[in-house]
Amino acid sequence: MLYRENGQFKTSYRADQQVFPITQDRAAIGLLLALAVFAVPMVADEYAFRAILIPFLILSLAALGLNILVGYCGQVSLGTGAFMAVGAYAAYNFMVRIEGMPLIFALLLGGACATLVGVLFGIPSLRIKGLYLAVATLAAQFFVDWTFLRISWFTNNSTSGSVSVSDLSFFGIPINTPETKYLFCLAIVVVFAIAAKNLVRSHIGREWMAIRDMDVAAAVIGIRPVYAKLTAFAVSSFIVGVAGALWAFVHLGSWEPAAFSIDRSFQLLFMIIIGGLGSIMGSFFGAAFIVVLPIFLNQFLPAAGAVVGVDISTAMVAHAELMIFGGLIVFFLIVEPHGLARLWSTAKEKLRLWPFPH
Amino acid sequence: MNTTTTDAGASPSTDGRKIGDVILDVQGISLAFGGVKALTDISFNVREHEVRAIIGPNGAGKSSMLNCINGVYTPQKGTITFRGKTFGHMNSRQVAEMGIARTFQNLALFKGMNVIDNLMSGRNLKMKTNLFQQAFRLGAAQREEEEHRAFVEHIIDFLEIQAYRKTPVGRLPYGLQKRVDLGRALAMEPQVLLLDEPMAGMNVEEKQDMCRFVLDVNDEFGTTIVLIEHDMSVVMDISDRVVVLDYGKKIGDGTPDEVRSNEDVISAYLGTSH
Amino acid sequence: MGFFLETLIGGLMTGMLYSLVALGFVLIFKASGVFNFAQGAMVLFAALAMARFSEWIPKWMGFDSKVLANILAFAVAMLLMVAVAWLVERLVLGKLVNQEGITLLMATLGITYFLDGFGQTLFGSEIYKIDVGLPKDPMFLLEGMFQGGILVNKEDLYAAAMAASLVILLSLFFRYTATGRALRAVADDHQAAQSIGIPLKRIWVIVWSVAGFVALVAGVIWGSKLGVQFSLSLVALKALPVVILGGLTSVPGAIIGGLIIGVGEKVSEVYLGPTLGGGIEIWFGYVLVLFVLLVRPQGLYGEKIIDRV
Amino acid sequence: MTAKTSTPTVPRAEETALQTTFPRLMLEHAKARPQAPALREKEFGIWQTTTWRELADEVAALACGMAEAGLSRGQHIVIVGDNRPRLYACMLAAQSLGAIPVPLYQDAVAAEMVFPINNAEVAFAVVEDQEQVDKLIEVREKCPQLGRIWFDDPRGLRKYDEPGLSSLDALIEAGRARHQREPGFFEAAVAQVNPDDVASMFFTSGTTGNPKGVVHTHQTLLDRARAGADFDKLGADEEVLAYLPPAWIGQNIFSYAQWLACGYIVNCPESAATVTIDMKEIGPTYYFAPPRVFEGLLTSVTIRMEDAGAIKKWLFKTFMEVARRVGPDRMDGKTLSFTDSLMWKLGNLFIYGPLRNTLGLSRVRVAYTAGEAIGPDLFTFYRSIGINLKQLYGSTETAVFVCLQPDHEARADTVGVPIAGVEIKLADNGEILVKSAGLLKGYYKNPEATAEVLTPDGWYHTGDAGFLDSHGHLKIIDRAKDVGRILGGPNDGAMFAPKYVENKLKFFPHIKEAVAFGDRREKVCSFINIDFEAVGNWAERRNLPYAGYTDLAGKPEVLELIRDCVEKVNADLAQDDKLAGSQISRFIVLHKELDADDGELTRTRKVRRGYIGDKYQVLVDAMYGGKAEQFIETAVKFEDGRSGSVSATLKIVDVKTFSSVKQAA
Repeated sequence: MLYRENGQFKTSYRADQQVFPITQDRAAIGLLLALAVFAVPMVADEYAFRAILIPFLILSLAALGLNILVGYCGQVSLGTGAFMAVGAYAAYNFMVRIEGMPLIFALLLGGACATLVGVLFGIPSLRIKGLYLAVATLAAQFFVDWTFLRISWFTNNSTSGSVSVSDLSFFGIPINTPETKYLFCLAIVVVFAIAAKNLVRSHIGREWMAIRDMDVAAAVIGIRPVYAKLTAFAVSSFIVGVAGALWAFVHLGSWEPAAFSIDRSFQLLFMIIIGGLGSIMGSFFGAAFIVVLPIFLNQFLPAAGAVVGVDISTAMVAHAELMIFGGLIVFFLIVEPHGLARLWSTAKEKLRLWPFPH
Repeated sequence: MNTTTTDAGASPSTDGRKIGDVILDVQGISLAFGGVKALTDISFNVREHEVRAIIGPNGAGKSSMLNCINGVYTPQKGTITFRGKTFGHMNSRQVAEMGIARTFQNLALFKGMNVIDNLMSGRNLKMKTNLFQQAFRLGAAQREEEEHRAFVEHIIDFLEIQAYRKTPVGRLPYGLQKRVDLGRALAMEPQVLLLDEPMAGMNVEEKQDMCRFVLDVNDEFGTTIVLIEHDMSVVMDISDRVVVLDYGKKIGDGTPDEVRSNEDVISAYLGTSH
Repeated sequence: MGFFLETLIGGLMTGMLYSLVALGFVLIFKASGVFNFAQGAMVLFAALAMARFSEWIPKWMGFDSKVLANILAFAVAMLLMVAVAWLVERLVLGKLVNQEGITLLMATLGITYFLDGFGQTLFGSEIYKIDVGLPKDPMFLLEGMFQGGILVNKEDLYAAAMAASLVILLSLFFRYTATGRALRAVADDHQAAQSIGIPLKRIWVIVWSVAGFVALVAGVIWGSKLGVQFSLSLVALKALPVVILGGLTSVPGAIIGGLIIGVGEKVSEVYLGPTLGGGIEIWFGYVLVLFVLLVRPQGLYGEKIIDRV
Repeated sequence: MTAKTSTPTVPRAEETALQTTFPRLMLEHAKARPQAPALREKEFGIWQTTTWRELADEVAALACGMAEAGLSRGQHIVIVGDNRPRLYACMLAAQSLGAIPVPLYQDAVAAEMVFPINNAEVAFAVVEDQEQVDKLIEVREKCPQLGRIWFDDPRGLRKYDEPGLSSLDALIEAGRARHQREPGFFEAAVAQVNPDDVASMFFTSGTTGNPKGVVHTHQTLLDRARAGADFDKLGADEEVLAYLPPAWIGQNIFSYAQWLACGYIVNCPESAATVTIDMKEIGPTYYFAPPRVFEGLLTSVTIRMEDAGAIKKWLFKTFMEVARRVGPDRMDGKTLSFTDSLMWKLGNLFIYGPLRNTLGLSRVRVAYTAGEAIGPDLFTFYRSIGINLKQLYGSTETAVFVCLQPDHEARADTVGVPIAGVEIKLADNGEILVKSAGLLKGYYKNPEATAEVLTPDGWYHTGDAGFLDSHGHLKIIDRAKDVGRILGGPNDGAMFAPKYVENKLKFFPHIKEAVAFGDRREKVCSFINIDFEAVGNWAERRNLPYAGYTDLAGKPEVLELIRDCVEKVNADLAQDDKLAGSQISRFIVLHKELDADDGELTRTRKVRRGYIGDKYQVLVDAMYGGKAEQFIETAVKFEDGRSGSVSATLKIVDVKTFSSVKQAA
């Protein structure tokens, strides 16, 4: 309906291969970014930053990473939390052990370490598939949890087992206010999102999807499963690792292994299922959805309860949350396995064809 | 790539190109799954530029034969010689690198991708840029994408599927999916093309089209073609030499006419319903 | 030596319980190709039901016979589990027929969350007791052989015994009853099973009910051991490696796997724990499985997978 | 004959500036803006652009090559194929040498090509692809002089060893060599071509007998092209989609003559299958289509809307209402009431805009329909959704542009005012006579035919009957020769305008073709072809089962549907006492679609009334014989060239007629 595509013809492959070939889409995305950078900081209050925006951004990043592995390469991982943890603790160690280590490098190095661990635990994927692999990745989860819990070297021998970082700065710009934190995360997320998009639309991305869709055929046209799968694990864990480091450094400030428990892994998995497997945008949808829903429920349920004269305890809200999540997962798997992203793109198609149905 | 072709209807496939020496030689291949014998001591060869058919009733082991040649299965016995190099077993990657491509009997397209990307994936061996370049679409990566896109577009033109370029392959009718499958193989610029029942499940027109494309490929790019069919009639028209398998054994080998008059073959075929 | 035997036996006993939960997985996977992550949630749910009803029923009906209360509670809980089985088939599996294993796995993750939430909404989220009168006092074996003998927890012994007998019962059920054979047929080939007139949907409900039963028993045992609380659902996470180790589709596999891991983690905990800083059992099973899989991708007793093209 | 009416000659601007030729224009563009795109063709997934510079070079090479091959001044060269940049280049090349390109219809069967080729002693041909090559080879023994055939797309031709057959690539190569040797040759050749030299020849598919070659000079074509361009202020930035057969002068004017006159951009679709997609991508600013194309579009719109959801349907209905009410006024530049204009703006947001976008008409500034009369509903539909659709009047012989509708003055029933450089007068039999600088030089090697249409004092007989209305707009009734008289019966001596009647019938979406009989008979009867797509959908919506065309056409429900249409037409005809006598009293819905391959239609899909009358004599007799039904068996040619026969027993339907308003009053 809003689309006016006449005259938007492409005279070069470069133009035809852009991420957003349609002018209106480019405009929309540009506008969105502008809002995120300029408008949001003006309107958002501290709570919005701490409770919604920053978690949303960081978890989007993690989901993005996981989506590359699960959604694009078809290798299910239940150990995402572990890779986040590795990113976080590695970054932490670089910070505390190396004098004057700049934040950004610490984050990237954290990601690098996560990559190593990710590839290590990805090796089984060369031999084992599907369910077996899923369980194998749990090994990463529990082993890593245990490591950071029990091996005090990683926590810099902190007695409490919890570690913390303070006075972060990005090339001299202090990152201490919610606003700066938000912008810092935003910047990183945007960069990674672009990079990820480029990867999945380049030949490596096609190799991943080929492995996902039909691994035998992929092998026959010369794709090496080893390479495809391990790169997927590497890229995925790198992004997830950086996200983990951000989560710890920027969002939490001080944390312990529980912050990256198996529940986190599941949460991220849900994000990409609800958001959309094999879709960059879906990762953001999913994250937004799962970050906002609990907050919404916490506000809404008690209110609703009050209306019908039942007082609803926080515990009940928590349980309701579990049930709703569970229900939604099943719902999406049955009704729209490609998640919100697919709904979005169908809606978009409809708009382009409007007023025609098809 | 040069997209000029000849019309199969107008001229038999043999003129215009000359059949060369043996390019692929299969010796004493035996394959078994657990106890089940799929292939027993199969030997035959393929000459450069020829159209070589492997026929036989369903379950005769045709597909298994193909899977041995392109490294999906590892035969227990026997060797495969390609361009003078002899292998007991190769992995699919090596086979692909040596220039052997194939299509699949029951479609093995990448459902999640559109036609262009399916064909592009056939170019992966030729794409060289590294992760980093791709992540940031640095000049090289961008250029690579464009070059290979151009190549792929020629195949799209050759197979006359312009109208479906950006359609997810899942949404295409069966006949077109088969074409895309062929296209993906062509994108590899193969020297030998293995076709696993390219006409299976097609209606008459689709079969004719497919025949034309197969012959065009063989004719235009001099691609050697090994194709499996259980539908005799099709094979006899388009192939130069035919191997006949039955229950994993070779029961005939020769020109279509020789094979047609071969007692075992006849009985094998009368024995099965077609 | 005595001490080692103690740990060994302790291990075997926990192992037996693992096998019990693992059995739940295997049953469902065989029959419906679903890797039922929700098994743990079912254990928790069943245990909660058992615990609460055994409190409530006497109150409602005004008697105080513990045994009767337990029996009734068990019956009610069992009914609940059947209901759950039926709903799962109706609302989830029935709608996901012929989907990939991974999708089904994720679906059961959804079910897990739902059951956890639902169970705690119905029955509350404190710690509850189940008392089926398992003796808590320890006993000593082979006092003649070792001085001081081997200390064994009676409760564990009974528990293990129950588990073992259940395991045997189920394998018999599979081998000798019509339903059992039907289940096996379904496991081997859905289409075929359907074509020879086996009603898939009913089979699935049955299997899930059986799994529910197993969960209930496991819940009762673990519950009476550790008390019924949310953490109970984590038993599933313990059983996962067992299943994989055993090879997903094999009942004996589940049992052997359970014993191996049970023993393995106890022994390693006791002998390596101190040096590594303890808590090894959290990951022992998984890491073990990881290595086994590298050698046998299909697990100890699973069938070999061949890709056909 | 004496002139009834006559419009004064409008003095024309830049008379002298027009003294040029196509090749010269091309060179001017190439000099003035070498990098500007001249042509685009969608190939290999993107719009491959040819700039004026590149075009000029290619033409130079081609011209030199053709000269090498012996093509010389005054010779003819046939061009057969779809709209392809290189074929356009070939026309320019030929014209640069003073030779005459003769475009032929690419969908014509081989036999149809024999006459033109021999008639113009054609020795050279440029064709698009294997399909056309095969046809020419087929006709070769009938046309021995056809020495050289060049093809654009080599696919499938590699192994042909036909004497004189070679690819355009080869030709260009040869040409480049020649160009190297004699750099001056090309410019010199171009310089020698005069505006009054013959530029092209178009064979008109006459409704009877052999086609006639209409001879046009650079001057005639360019004069009209420019006049048309001035009238609608076409500039160099127009985008045009070339999708109609180049052999048809309409297409030739819009994507060749005016292209060079204005220097705008012509875009060639990727393939017939992708035209709609390509149209949507390009979004032409200057669009031309015969009514049947607009009709097709509208039908597809209605059909696609059928499956739309309730809300969309409602929006569509409501806003199309609004459009019908206020759209035309808006287009005619009248000021709308505030609410009306607001409603229209809303509609534009929700329906019209998106509709234009999906049809690929968002950017259209000027759209023409011509070739045949357009239905009022059809015409208003497009104008009401904000597309500046206008009618034009003209023919091959007049180089198209005779009358055009000025913006804001478009009517469905007139064809506009005579444009610059056109004089019009009416003969006493009502035939329209035209004089303009764009008239044909004559029919090739056919003086008597020429004499029939061209008077010594330079008036051209259009063969159309009509008159100028009070606003000075020309109104066409029918072909002059077809205008007949009713003989006997109540309306004895009344005027019978079959085409007028047929068109009124065809304006109904359910009726595809109609053939009316009645000249020198006591009443009017008619054959009708249903529109399979439209009626088929109509039937499905009433879940009325049918097995194929013939069955559907025979359904009583369908006959009822058609009867209603016919009655409406009668009621309408009764309004005009001149035409009241042409009301239809009986009709037959034919069992097969009238088809060009069966010779029932011309290549431009005009009905061959005479031929049909003979072919279906039995039916005609049955209708006038007062029978209730009639059995018939007809031979048909199928798409794939096989031939078979269809037979059916056709009901003859009687229709109510109305007494003329005048008589009633």
